[in-house]
Amino acid sequence: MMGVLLSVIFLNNFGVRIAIPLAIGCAFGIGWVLERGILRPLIGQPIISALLMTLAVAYLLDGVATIFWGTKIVPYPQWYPEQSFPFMAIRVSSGMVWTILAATGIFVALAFFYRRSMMGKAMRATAESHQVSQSLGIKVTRVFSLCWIMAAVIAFIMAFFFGVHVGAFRYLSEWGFRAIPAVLIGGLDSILGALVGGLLVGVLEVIATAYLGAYVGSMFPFIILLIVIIVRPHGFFGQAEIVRV
Amino acid sequence: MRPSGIMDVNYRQSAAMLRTRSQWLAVGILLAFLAVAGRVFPSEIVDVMNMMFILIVAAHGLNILTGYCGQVSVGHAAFKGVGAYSAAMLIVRLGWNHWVALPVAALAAGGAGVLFGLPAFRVGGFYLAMSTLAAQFILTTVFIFAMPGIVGGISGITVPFPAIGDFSFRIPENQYYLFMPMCVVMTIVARNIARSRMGRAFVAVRDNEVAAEIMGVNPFGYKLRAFFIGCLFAGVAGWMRVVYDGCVRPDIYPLMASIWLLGTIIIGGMGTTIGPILGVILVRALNEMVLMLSPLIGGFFPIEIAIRMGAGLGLIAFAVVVIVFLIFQPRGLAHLWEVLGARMRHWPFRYEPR
Amino acid sequence: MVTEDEVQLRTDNVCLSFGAVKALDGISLDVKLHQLLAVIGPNGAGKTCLFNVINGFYRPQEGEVYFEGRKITQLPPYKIAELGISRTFQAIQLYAGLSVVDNIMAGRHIHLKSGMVSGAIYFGRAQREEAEHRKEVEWLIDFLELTSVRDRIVGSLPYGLQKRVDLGRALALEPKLLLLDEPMAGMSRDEKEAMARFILDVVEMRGITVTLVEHDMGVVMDIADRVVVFDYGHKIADGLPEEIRNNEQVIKAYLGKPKEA
Amino acid sequence: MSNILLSVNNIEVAYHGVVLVLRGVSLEVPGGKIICLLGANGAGKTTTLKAISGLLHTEAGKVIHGDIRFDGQRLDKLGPEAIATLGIIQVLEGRRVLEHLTVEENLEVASYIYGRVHLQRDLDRVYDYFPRLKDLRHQVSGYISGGEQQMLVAGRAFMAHPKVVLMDEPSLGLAPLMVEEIFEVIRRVNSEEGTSFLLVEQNAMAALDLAEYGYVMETGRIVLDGPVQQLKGNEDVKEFYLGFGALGQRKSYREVKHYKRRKRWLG
Repeated sequence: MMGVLLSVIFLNNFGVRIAIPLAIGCAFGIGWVLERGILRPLIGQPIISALLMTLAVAYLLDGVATIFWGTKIVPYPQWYPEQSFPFMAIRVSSGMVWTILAATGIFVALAFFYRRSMMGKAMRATAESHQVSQSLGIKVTRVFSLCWIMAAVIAFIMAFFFGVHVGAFRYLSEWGFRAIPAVLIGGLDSILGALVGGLLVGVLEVIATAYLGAYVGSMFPFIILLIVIIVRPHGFFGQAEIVRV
Repeated sequence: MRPSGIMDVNYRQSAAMLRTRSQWLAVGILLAFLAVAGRVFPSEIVDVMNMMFILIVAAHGLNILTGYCGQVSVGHAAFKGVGAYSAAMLIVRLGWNHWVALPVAALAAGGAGVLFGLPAFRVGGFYLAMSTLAAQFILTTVFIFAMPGIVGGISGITVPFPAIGDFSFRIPENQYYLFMPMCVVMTIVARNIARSRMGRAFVAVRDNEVAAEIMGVNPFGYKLRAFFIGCLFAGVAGWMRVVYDGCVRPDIYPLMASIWLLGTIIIGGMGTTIGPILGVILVRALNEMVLMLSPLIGGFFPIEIAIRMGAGLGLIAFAVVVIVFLIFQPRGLAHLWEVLGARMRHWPFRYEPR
Repeated sequence: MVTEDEVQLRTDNVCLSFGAVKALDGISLDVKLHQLLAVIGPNGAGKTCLFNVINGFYRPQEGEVYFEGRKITQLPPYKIAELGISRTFQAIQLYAGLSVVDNIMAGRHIHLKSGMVSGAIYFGRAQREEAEHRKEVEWLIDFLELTSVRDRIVGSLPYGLQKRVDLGRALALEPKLLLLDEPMAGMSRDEKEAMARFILDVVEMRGITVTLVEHDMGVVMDIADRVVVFDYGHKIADGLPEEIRNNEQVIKAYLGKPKEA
Repeated sequence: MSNILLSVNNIEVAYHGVVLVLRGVSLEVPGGKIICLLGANGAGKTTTLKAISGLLHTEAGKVIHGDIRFDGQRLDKLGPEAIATLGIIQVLEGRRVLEHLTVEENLEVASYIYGRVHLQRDLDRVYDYFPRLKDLRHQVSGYISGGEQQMLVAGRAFMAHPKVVLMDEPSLGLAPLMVEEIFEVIRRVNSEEGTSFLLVEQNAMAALDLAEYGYVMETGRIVLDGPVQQLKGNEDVKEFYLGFGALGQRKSYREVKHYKRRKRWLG
């Protein structure tokens, strides 16, 4: 949400070439500040604290946005040339193509990062146990900063694409929650899972809207989510929890 | 540890809620205060207190589910909504009496809770929380879109105020004498559940499911029970909210309200009976303060920003309080209170004797 | 010598595998009433796995478990607990945030009867019941010499005492069969002595059958009536402590060369 | 003792600012030596290790008095990562493997400090100490047996080329043969690489055989210290940690029972 709003400002004022690096820089800053100031003290606390903390941060930003932008929709500038290509039976807009390309790029980069790089491994280690990671000299704080910065930057990048489709408005933070079914369906810790889950949810939502009406369509991802949680709790690609007694 | 000089002579006594004479006295004074408060304070303050009573009942429910049984729910407002909508539909569409609608509405909410608690059979923790998130989105969608002729659609249903004889629960001063006793009763019920067999089983499931199982506690069964009871409380709160507003509308029960409740019990202290009460009072009072102050602050800004100041600052204040508590006092006000007590007991020594 | 009705628990050709790894490979074992049976073997030999099969955490792919003549292989853990099998864990599984009294009280769960409604009202029956069970709990606290820490939060107690609380909670269930998974691990000699004393008292005074997994050979050889040895999911020996001590195969797989202190 | 690498000077540690766990603990670890720390549960041994490694910070514990020095540098103000980078690695109690990572990934993560330049060489070194780990290297570490996990956490510590290893209960829950193997590796690493060890252990017999110097802790204090030969001869150590009776005979757990039972009747 912040991403979309800020990128609107940058786009309106500076144009694409400056706006993109500027927004990414801002994301970097915001991610870093959030981690530093707010999430770092939570190291070693249960996951629920972190969950609630992020929600609180979301509402904090929401509050700021409410004050400065109100609840109206800010139109988003069209920053890439609008064309459309025929693809099989349908026409695909260039925005779609750009979005898909960017998303795929991010996925590949992430997958490589987690499996191969030292930092990626350190990040996975940190996810399992803060204490063990610290005992091995991994700077948990740095890992956290990086996580948040990455998350913020990716969110900002996607905001550039997303904004064009729906415009910029305050309730965008609710859209963040819509990502949750996608991620869970794919499996929480799987990059491929997120990709597949995202596509699946998107496609099914569109189909459900078309055949069953907007009413069913809008809650369809959550219905799928419920089913997946019951049938295959860790998603299609997620790791099962290891329980030893 | 408890102060020396207080001896329990039997087990019943050591399990009692109130142990000392001063505790009895304090409760007496509190009850007396509550009894007259509805007539003493100005209408606006009584109105705020009414809202607090409703929220406390809902928070007790969430506390049983999340605080005691450890099942995080981010859809509690929606369950409250189920109670509210059931009550409204029973009263308006079927012409039921308010008082008969109360238990039915509560059961309906409890039932909805059990339904969305079913994934507990396979999952727990974060995944179950997501199932309640799904409940939040699905239920609010249902409130808005499903059969507008009956459920009321976006504009909701207007519900008449209940009355006993000539005593109508229309104005805050009268509502107070309905909500206050309900809140007190529900608090006692919550406390009793917490300290009885079931409460212990909840805590057993929360703290260690494996251990719970080997002691003969069926984790799935108790999670469902927690969902049922927690949402039952939400249903009661929903009924109260219908009486308070004289209507139901879908926008009264958004995701924000669910998260607000969760934040409240964290601030108050999860897994304690006093926690939800302290949390609601603190957060609600803070909200009123912000509402009072925001015109002042808004004066420094241009008008189009100033008019949104109240809503925005309310969000910011709540978020900041939650953040501050998570960082500095993750166990909430209730724990702060205990630490203070412990400090006083071994004063002037700095540390507990070992 | 041993008649059939003295067998309290029987596992019949239990096989359990995780993927390609065979954790238990045809384990048949009789646990006799009022006996103190020790199960020993290298790490990963399947001792804990067997416990997990007995109390229902794992379902074996093959074979059955009988308790007092009744088949319990398919029952969920909480049902098995109700039948009278309780256990402790290698890694302590206590309620860290609760007091010692509350932890042990939690073990009384299956003996408490009050339902949802009477619990909510908390008057009369629920209250009386509460008091009765507290009496049992206090007896256990006294027996395990936990009196001085009864109101302490369990998480703040030293490990040795936590193990004792764990035992107390398992006993609060009033089990007929008690499974102890490494009750002595991480204890000093002094604490081990206390623990050994409690375990022997449990067998002799309360007539509870005890099966334990333990690595401290000193303890096992001194207190066990019978020793069973596992290796790679097989039972490689079964007999009196003296026989096991001198069993070539056991020495090779587990004990190492005998070293006198 | 000369050549003191690590010294703990009269530290006090409190949790949450209210519970005082250590009340004046001093000990020294000379370079290249194995030191053991004995004591009953709750005596504060693990807390001492965590105070040194800095991991206390994440558990709301704090050194409120005294200091800890490593090569003359003060440690008690540093964070756990910085201390680990200096070459002090703690092996936490209870086989804390990174469950979802494979065995080899567990080891690779530990090379974070030392860098990946010599990664393969370091891996081979650990596999040489624990040949079993080499066979298991592509297994997910959450599924290997307890003994193998203990090998893994020990091997993981060696990946970082530590100067001092703080080893917390390496023999906990291990079969006798496995205990011997782990202790043998500690001995090898000590003699081949000159790594110092501060060993917390309940298996007093094995620990005293391995170490050169020992400390005994009771309720947050050091109550006894000396070269191991001297400790082995001490009557109290014999009685409470090694299990010898008054007559110098090994006590049986069965007899202990009756003796204590009578004591309870009388008391």
